[in-house]
This record gives sequence, C-alpha cells and structure tokens, in this order.
Amino acid sequence: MEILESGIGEMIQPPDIEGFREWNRTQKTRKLVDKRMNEQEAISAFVYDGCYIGTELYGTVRCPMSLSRELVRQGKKDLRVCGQGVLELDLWMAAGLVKKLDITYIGLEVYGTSNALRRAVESGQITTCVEWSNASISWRMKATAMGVPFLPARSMLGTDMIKYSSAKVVEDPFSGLKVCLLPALILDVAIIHVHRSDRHGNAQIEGITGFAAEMARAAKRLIISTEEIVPTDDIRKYPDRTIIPYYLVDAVVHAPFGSHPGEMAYMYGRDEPVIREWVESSKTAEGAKAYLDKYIYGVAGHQEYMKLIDEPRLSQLVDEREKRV
Amino acid sequence: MEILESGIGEMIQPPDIEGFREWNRTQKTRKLVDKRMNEQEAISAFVYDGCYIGTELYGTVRCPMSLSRELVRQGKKDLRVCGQGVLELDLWMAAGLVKKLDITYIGLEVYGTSNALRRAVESGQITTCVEWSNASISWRMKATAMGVPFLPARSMLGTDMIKYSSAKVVEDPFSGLKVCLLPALILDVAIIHVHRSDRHGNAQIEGITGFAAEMARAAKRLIISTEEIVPTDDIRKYPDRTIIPYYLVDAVVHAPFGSHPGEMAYMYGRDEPVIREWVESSKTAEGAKAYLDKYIYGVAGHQEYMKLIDEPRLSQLVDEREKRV
Amino acid sequence: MTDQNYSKTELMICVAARLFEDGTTAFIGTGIPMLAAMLATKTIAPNLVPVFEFGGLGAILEELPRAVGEARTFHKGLVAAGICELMETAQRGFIDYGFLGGAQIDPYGNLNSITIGEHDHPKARLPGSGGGNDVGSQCWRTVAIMQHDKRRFVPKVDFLTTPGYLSGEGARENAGLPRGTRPINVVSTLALMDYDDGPGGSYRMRLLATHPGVTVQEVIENTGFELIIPKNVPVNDPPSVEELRMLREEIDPDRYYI
Amino acid sequence: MTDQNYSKTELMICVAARLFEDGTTAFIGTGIPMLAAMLATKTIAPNLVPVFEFGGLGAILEELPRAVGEARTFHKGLVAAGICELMETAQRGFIDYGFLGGAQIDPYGNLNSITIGEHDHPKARLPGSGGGNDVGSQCWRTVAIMQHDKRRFVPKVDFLTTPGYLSGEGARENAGLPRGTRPINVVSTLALMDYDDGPGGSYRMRLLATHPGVTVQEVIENTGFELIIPKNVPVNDPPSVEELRMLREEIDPDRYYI
Repeated sequence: MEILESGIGEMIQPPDIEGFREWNRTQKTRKLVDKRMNEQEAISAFVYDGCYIGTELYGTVRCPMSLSRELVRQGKKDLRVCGQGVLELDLWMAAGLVKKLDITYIGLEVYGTSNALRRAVESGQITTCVEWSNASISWRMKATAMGVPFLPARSMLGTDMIKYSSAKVVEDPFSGLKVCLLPALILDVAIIHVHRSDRHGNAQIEGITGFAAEMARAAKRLIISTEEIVPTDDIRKYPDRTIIPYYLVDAVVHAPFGSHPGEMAYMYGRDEPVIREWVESSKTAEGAKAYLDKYIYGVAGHQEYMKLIDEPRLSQLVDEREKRV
Repeated sequence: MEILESGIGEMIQPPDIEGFREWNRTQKTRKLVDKRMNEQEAISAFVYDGCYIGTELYGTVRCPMSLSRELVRQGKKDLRVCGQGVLELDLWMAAGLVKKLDITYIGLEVYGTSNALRRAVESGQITTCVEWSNASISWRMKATAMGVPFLPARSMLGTDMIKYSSAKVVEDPFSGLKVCLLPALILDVAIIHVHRSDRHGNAQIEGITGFAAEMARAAKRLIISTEEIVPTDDIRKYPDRTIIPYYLVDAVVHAPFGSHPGEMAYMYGRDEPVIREWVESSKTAEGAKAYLDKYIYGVAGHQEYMKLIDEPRLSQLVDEREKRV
Repeated sequence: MTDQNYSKTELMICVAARLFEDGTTAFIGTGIPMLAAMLATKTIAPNLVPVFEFGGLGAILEELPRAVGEARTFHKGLVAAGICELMETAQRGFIDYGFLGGAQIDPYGNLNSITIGEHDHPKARLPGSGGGNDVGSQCWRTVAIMQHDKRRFVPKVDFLTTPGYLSGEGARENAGLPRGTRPINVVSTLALMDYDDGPGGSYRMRLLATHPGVTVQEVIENTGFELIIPKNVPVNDPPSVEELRMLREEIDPDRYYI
Repeated sequence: MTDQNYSKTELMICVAARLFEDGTTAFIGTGIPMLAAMLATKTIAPNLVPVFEFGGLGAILEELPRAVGEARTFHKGLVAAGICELMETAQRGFIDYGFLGGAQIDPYGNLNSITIGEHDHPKARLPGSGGGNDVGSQCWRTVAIMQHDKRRFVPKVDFLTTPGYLSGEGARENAGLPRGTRPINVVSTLALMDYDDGPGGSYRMRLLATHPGVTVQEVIENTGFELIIPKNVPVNDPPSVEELRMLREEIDPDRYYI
C-alpha cells in the first residue's frame, strides 16, 4: 500500500490519536457533574489564544452564535479554525482573530462570497489556508470520533485539492483502488448549539444533525449552548435521542435564541434583516466594524443582545419556525 | 504504508466497492414504490441458495425471527453468513443450511454455548469459519456503508484473530501506528426487523440500534420486517427518525411480534419459556429437529405461528415490555 | 405561447430545470440549482428526490431554501440526517445527479471555486470547495450552471476544485474517482453545452444548443477556449409563460435570484 | 458478620464486584460480569457507568440483563445507540474497564473463546470473540472472571482471542494496541490474581489473594502454569450477609447464575 501522492498543505493539527486517548482518559470525567455556566465563563474557561477551534452547524443554521459573539467580545486571537462557516467565522475574521484555516466553505450562501474572508486572506492576515471538501473535513472529524488515525475516501482525487491539503493517496491493498487517506482531525475546542440538554451535557438535536456528532467526538474540549435545559430524567426516558453524551461535554450554556440571527429547526426562523445587515455592512472593513460595535462590543452579553433584537421580533421568528406537519 | 501482516482467512465475500456502486445505481429504485409483501414472498424473491446473508440484531433482541423461520421453511441452503447470532442462526444451522461463516459470536448468551454451532462446525457441515470481533464485523459493514473498500481499526491486533481473518496490518502513514485494515463487507441479502416503516421502507427503530444502520447500507438486497406499517406522512413529520431510508429497502414485511421469542424494546418482552425450550431441545440433533417441526415446519407461516404461541401469551409479553419511564 | 420579457438568469434556470430526470436523486447546491430543482418538481420531475448535503433528503420544496442546511431542505422530508450520511450515500452510488455552480470552468468541465490567481497569494479568495468536490467526485452525473463569459470559461482553471473529465478520457478512473461518474452538461447564460465523450472523443466541451436570441458566434466570443461546434446547433425553447409565472410567483417571490 | 453458606460462584461474584471503581465507565459482558456490576452499583460503585456493547450506556440496572442487547441494558439509560458508537467510544479512550469471561487463560492474561484444539478441526467450537477482543484491545484495564481449573488456566491458549499482555512487556504496544491498555486482574472460583507488571517484571499472572477456605496449594494444583506466589498471600473477605441477600433476592432471584 505505497503512498502515491502526498499533499503539501500544512498539517495544522497533528492526528495524535494516542495523545487524544490519553486526554480522554485523564481530562474527561465520567461523573454526572453540573456543567452549567454562561457564555462569558465558558469561553474564558476553555478557549485560548492560538487554539484550534471549530463551530457547528454554521451561521444561519443551528449555530452557537451567542458563544461566537462572546469569543469576539473576549478577543481570543491567533485562532486556528476548521472552516465551514457562514456568519460566525465572518465575525471572527472581521475582528482579526483568525490566523490559519482548514477551509471547506466560508461564504454567505444566497448572498455570495464573504468579503471578510477576502480581506483576511488577500491581506495576508490569515497566513494559511489548507483546502478540504465538506465531506472530507467531516470525515476527518469522524476518524477522530472513531478513534483511528485516518479514514479512506473517494473525494479530493485527481484535483488540486489533494495537493493543497495534507491528505495522501494510496492503493487499497484489498481492491487495488486508489483512495484518498484523510488524517484524523483533533480539535482543541468545539462549540455546538443544540435544542436541549441536561445540566451534565446529555444533548438532543432535532432536524438535520450536520456534523455535530462527529465534531463533538473529535474535540478535546466541548462547549455546548442549548435552547433549553431539561431534567436528566427526560434524557433517561429517551436515551435513543442522545446525540451528544455528557462525557464529551465540558460546559453547558443555556442560550435561548442562541442561534440568532440563524434559525433553529422547529423553534424559530432566521432573522433575514439582521443577516442582510451583515451582508451589507461587511462589504467594507469599516461597515463590518460598525456591525461588531452594534451587536457585540456594544452589548455586555447574550441577555443584552436579545434586548437589542427585542422580544416582539423574537416572537415573530418563533411564529416563522419550521413546523412538524 | 507497507503491509506488515495478512490474515490467511478466506475472503468469503470480496470487497468490490465499484461493483456495489454499480449495483446501487442500476438495481435500487429511487421511486417511492409499494414494497409490501409477506414473509413467504420476500424470502423466495430475494434469498437464494449460496447467497451471503446477515441478520440484525440477534435472536433474543429485535430480530427478524418470522423471516428467519420462513427461510428455514423454504430450505434456502449453502448459506454464507456473517454471524453475530443467537437463536436465528441456531435454527439455520440446525436445519443444515449454513456452509460458511464470518463468525463473531454464536451462542445462547445466559444459557451458554450453542450446541447447534458445535454440531455444525465439529461435524464439518460448516466448512469455513473466518474469525472477527463484534466491532470488526460491524466496522466491515460500516466500510461498505461509507462506500470505501476498508476501514482502519485498533482491534484484532497482536492476536490469532488477525491470522484467521482476512484483515491486514499496516503502518499508518500519518502517525506511524500499526493499524488493522478491515475489508468492506458487502452482503447479498440482509434481513432486519424494525418498530415501524411505511410501505416504501422508510423505517424507524426505538432503543438501541445495534448494527442495523450499517448492515442496511451494506447489503445488495434488504428485507425489513416491521411491527407496524405507518403512512408516509408520519415519516415526513419526523424525518430525523428515519434510520433506514426507503431506497435501501427491497421488501417490507408486516410482522407483528416478528421478533418472537425475542423482545422488541417498548413493545413486548422476550418469551423465556420458548427460548428455554430451544436451549433444552437443541442439546441433541433430534431435539432440535423436534423444535423445528413444532415451530417452523409444523406451521404454514407467521400467522399460524402466532396462533401456536397464542394471543393471551402475546398480550402478557406486551405487559412485560420495557417502558419509557 | 411565450413571454419575450425574461432575464438571462430566468432563461438559464428554465433550461437547467429541463435537465432534471424524474424519479432520480440529485444533490442541489445553493443558488440557481435550487430554483431549477424547484421548477423541475413543478414541471417534468414531480418525483425528483432532492438531496442537500447537510442532511436533508426527499423534502417537499414549498419555499426556496436560502441555505443548504435550512429547515426548508428537509421540510416534510424523508430523511433529516447529517453530512456524513448523505455524502456516504453518494459515495455508495445512490446519488444520480449533482447540480453545481463555480467561478471558472475549463474545456474538460473542471470547476474552480477556491482562488483566482495563485493559491498562496490569490487575487481573489473564493468561498472554497464546500460540497462541490464531493458532488463532482461521487455523483453519477454532474451539471454545471455558470454565467457565460471569457473570465469564467477558461482554458485552465486557476485551482482545480471539482473534477470534470480532468485531462480527458480515463483520467477520472486513473485518479481513483468512482468508475462511470462524469460531467454531462453545462448550462450558461448563453447556451447549453455537453461533452465530446463518445468513443474516441476528445472529452472537451461541445456546444449543444444556444439560447433564444444568442448566436453561435456570441457563444464562441464569450468562451475563453475552443468550444466544439457541431454542424447543426439548435436553439433552446424560451421560458414558457407558465415557467416564468412559477419562477416569479411561487419559487422566488422575494427575488433573491431573479 | 458473614454467612458460611455460599457457593463458589457467589463468592467469585462478590470478589469481582469489589474491583469496580466508582465513577468510571465499564464494559459489561454477558453473565457473571453483569451480576458483579449490579452488586457493585448497590455497594461500592453507585456511580458506575455500565456500558453494553450493542448500544446501552448509563443504564440503571434494576433487573439482571440476560443479553447484552436486552432493554434492561439501556433501562433509564443515558445513551441507547449502536455497537459502532460504543466500540468507537472505547477506541477513543473513554471506557475505563472491561469485565470479561473466557474458556481459557494463559500466564499473560490472554483469553480464548473460539476453539479448543486446532482452529480448522476443533475438538470444541466455542461461541467466538464477540466483543471480547474489542474490549480487551480498547479498554484501559480489563478484568477476567473464570472458573479455576487446569483445563482453563493453561500455559498457552489454543486460540489467542482477547489480548492480555500477549508475550510480555511492550508486546501490546508493539502490536499496535492502544498505549497503556492492560489486563489488571483475574477473579476465579479459587482466588484473585494480578500481574507481575512492575518495572522489570515478568508480566505473568501472580496470586494476589485466596478465597476463604482455599489454600495456596489448591490454587497451584488447579493452575496449568507456574503462578507467581508472593511471600504473603492474604485471604479475601467472604461475602457479607448483605451482599448475599442482594445477590439472591434482588439481582438474580430467578437463579440464572447462582
């Protein structure tokens, strides 16, 4: 099974599976302890300058926006990020906090390319972009989640993606197929927003799960924010709904409307005007700064942020939610 | 990434991922067609002599027993089986239908070793046993489910398991770790029992899922039996509960108490006397044959089987079910 | 009967919608592909099974999704799972079509959505592959939908992000990409293209039909490489009044795209 | 106060139960390990997190499971998932202990549950590895629970199914097994054993304590290999009246095992 090709992209985070096992043995309690804290406490406790961090799902959909804004508020910098992101990473880049990217897609979807990304990369503020496809980055986290140093895949092959990634191409010893080997991705910190969790971190998600299951299992520290905190008995009644078990979780942040201006399936819709405000503001560095001043630096935390958005508007978003029909 | 060790066990089913892709392209409809049929029709349509077949979960737990009994009734023979099994494979072996095994565990759990397995293997009726751990065989199906020719694992290493399997040991090109490579397992036929499904095969399972998700995605033909047939609108209301999507499914068999004498979580408990009857009967070949005569050859199908067990007893098993409390 | 008053984008969407095949599975990317898919389900492909990479399959598309993860992508859906589940479903051979966009395309249908200029010091940083590379690698057939001009139709893409025919016949298989997968069409603001991929073919892009009011010469002048031009080049049907009505009133009433 | 009237199995279960550590995760195999785990949760390990390979984690063990997939293994549980999820959780380093049985064990704690005699023409075909090999490979510490006689405690197992120390110091790591994982104890019908695995140790099985009423000589005579015998061999506490009451009245009232 010789190596036919090796990407020249930087291995931003080494796939040290043995180290990850040892971390999980020594740093993650198996006890059911109360992990509730607020955004300010969780970000300052577990996010640090230069850490490798990821968010899930992304800015307009079930994204830990209250945590993402608090990270900006605390100015955690030199971040190395695995980047599938829409609004949340835009905010970090606009605040000048991102140094390196394992990038898959950072854009504004219906509204096109991200000017925050363009400015950060084209100015050289972001020093490194290692390229991956959406499936590849998810499979890299899945490798870590499975506890193996790599996973084979049939994406990336034949393109410049391989060259600018840190993947390898080998011949499968069973079938002789050429396959891409994706190195396990171990995150220092992951932040994920869920529908409900108990105080220990046993969490449930409704609707699509994106890559929450994989990312939660691929991180050394996991902060979850949740729309609702429920008694553990509710979890025990439906153990088959637990997508993130407590032992993966380091902090549980109660954050109603934590995904705003993004949506939360079956709970509230996305806030188009606020999303469009970012799209317009972020066309210039000055506009982006004004948005950050208004929605992040200008408010002490998520409580004040919700006051800024205002209750009637939030109720309207609840009315506009996707319904189970 | 040189090969450090190769198992001498027979590759009972080759990991032809390209062939599997082509099969899925040409043999599996994307249309929502009505796939309902009874046990007799499903087994005769899709199970054939010499096919490679698997069952999920296993005899005493959410197992397609009505389909397993029908297979015996139709005498499908020379079966190549991936064997995690408790009662269902005992019946097949006692009926002399099994020729080769990718074996993980075949026993009677609390009641000890399987005499049906002992007789079939020690007599040479089963010609080949290739050894796997429970996780390894599940990961082999997961490889197929992922569409890749192999998955790495850290089980099997250093033991005789590698030698008597068809796995290989290689050095991971990223971390230098020695890892076991498990070849993708592609089943000709899989039979799985679920809690509910629509007529197209969109299926939901409650409680543990065993290896249902992996096996359903690793089979060229999939027969599911279900306790309940529900309207597709019920599926569309909870798309996040679909564990087996319709396009994987070839036949949907309505089989209330289809797991009897095994249990069905939240629906009915296991029927201990009938299980013990097999434990006792199967101690001798004659006893095993008597059991087959009584519960399989002696009844035309699942309807008659349920009459044999009798309604009051079935209601009692419903009372004894695990409850969501 | 047709309405002469329509935009190039509306025309492109209508032509793309006609490429959907009923009763098939198709990965739908953000933007124009979503409008085309919705129009297809209202016209020639009522049994289309839309697949959105972050987990939605089999949704009933009642409102235009603005994101591939939005709840509208699994509204009354058959599956709401995750990205691995659906990408692995594609890798297993279950996804028939992929409808994609890109910033650049070359004669072999290779797409670029990563950088304009040199990767490490780009003139323009684009969003990245997203699911594009996966869709172009794993789906059986892929269709690209593009604005048509010399900056986008280039001899060589600056960064080969999503595989088309790569360098020609057999190149995909030699690279290890799933056997039999291939690009089949390009729908642009000017025309419909396919590939010269028959026996002994060059595997390069070929003009299949021009849009109403567009000359073959215009297409050639707006293409940055030599396009194969057959003797007879038919003209695509213009959008019907009904297609335009559905687009404007039902599919994109808020005018995100049209 | 103790009750002199107890079986060897009851004693073995009580000694095994005392090896559980509170607030840890432990894979529980079918049979004796289940009874020991239930007794442990009622005594020294109320916060034990039981893990059953087919998907149950964190169950409240109110009734004895007769199968590793039975609903009792996820009764009021925290997780009801599948085998891959929990085996991968172990492979990721989250499962502290594994409690296992086997048909044969050798001086290095390697277990056999596949065949007696030659694999391809066995004298006796046993059930197979099941999850045994995985638990012995992936968990940080494993405990074997065995009947104690010369046929079971053998110099070399007929088929090395579940890894103990393999051939001695460093052998697990050299084979690629997760670093730091190891067998720690054997509980038998006669005694409690550990391994001579300190610096410069032989990594062979060592007598740690005999059961009440069992002499060191008896243990030696019933062991098919040379067991390391320390100068001082303490005697395990017998089952307490309360332990026996719980075993007989609460844990296994139907007498599946005792």
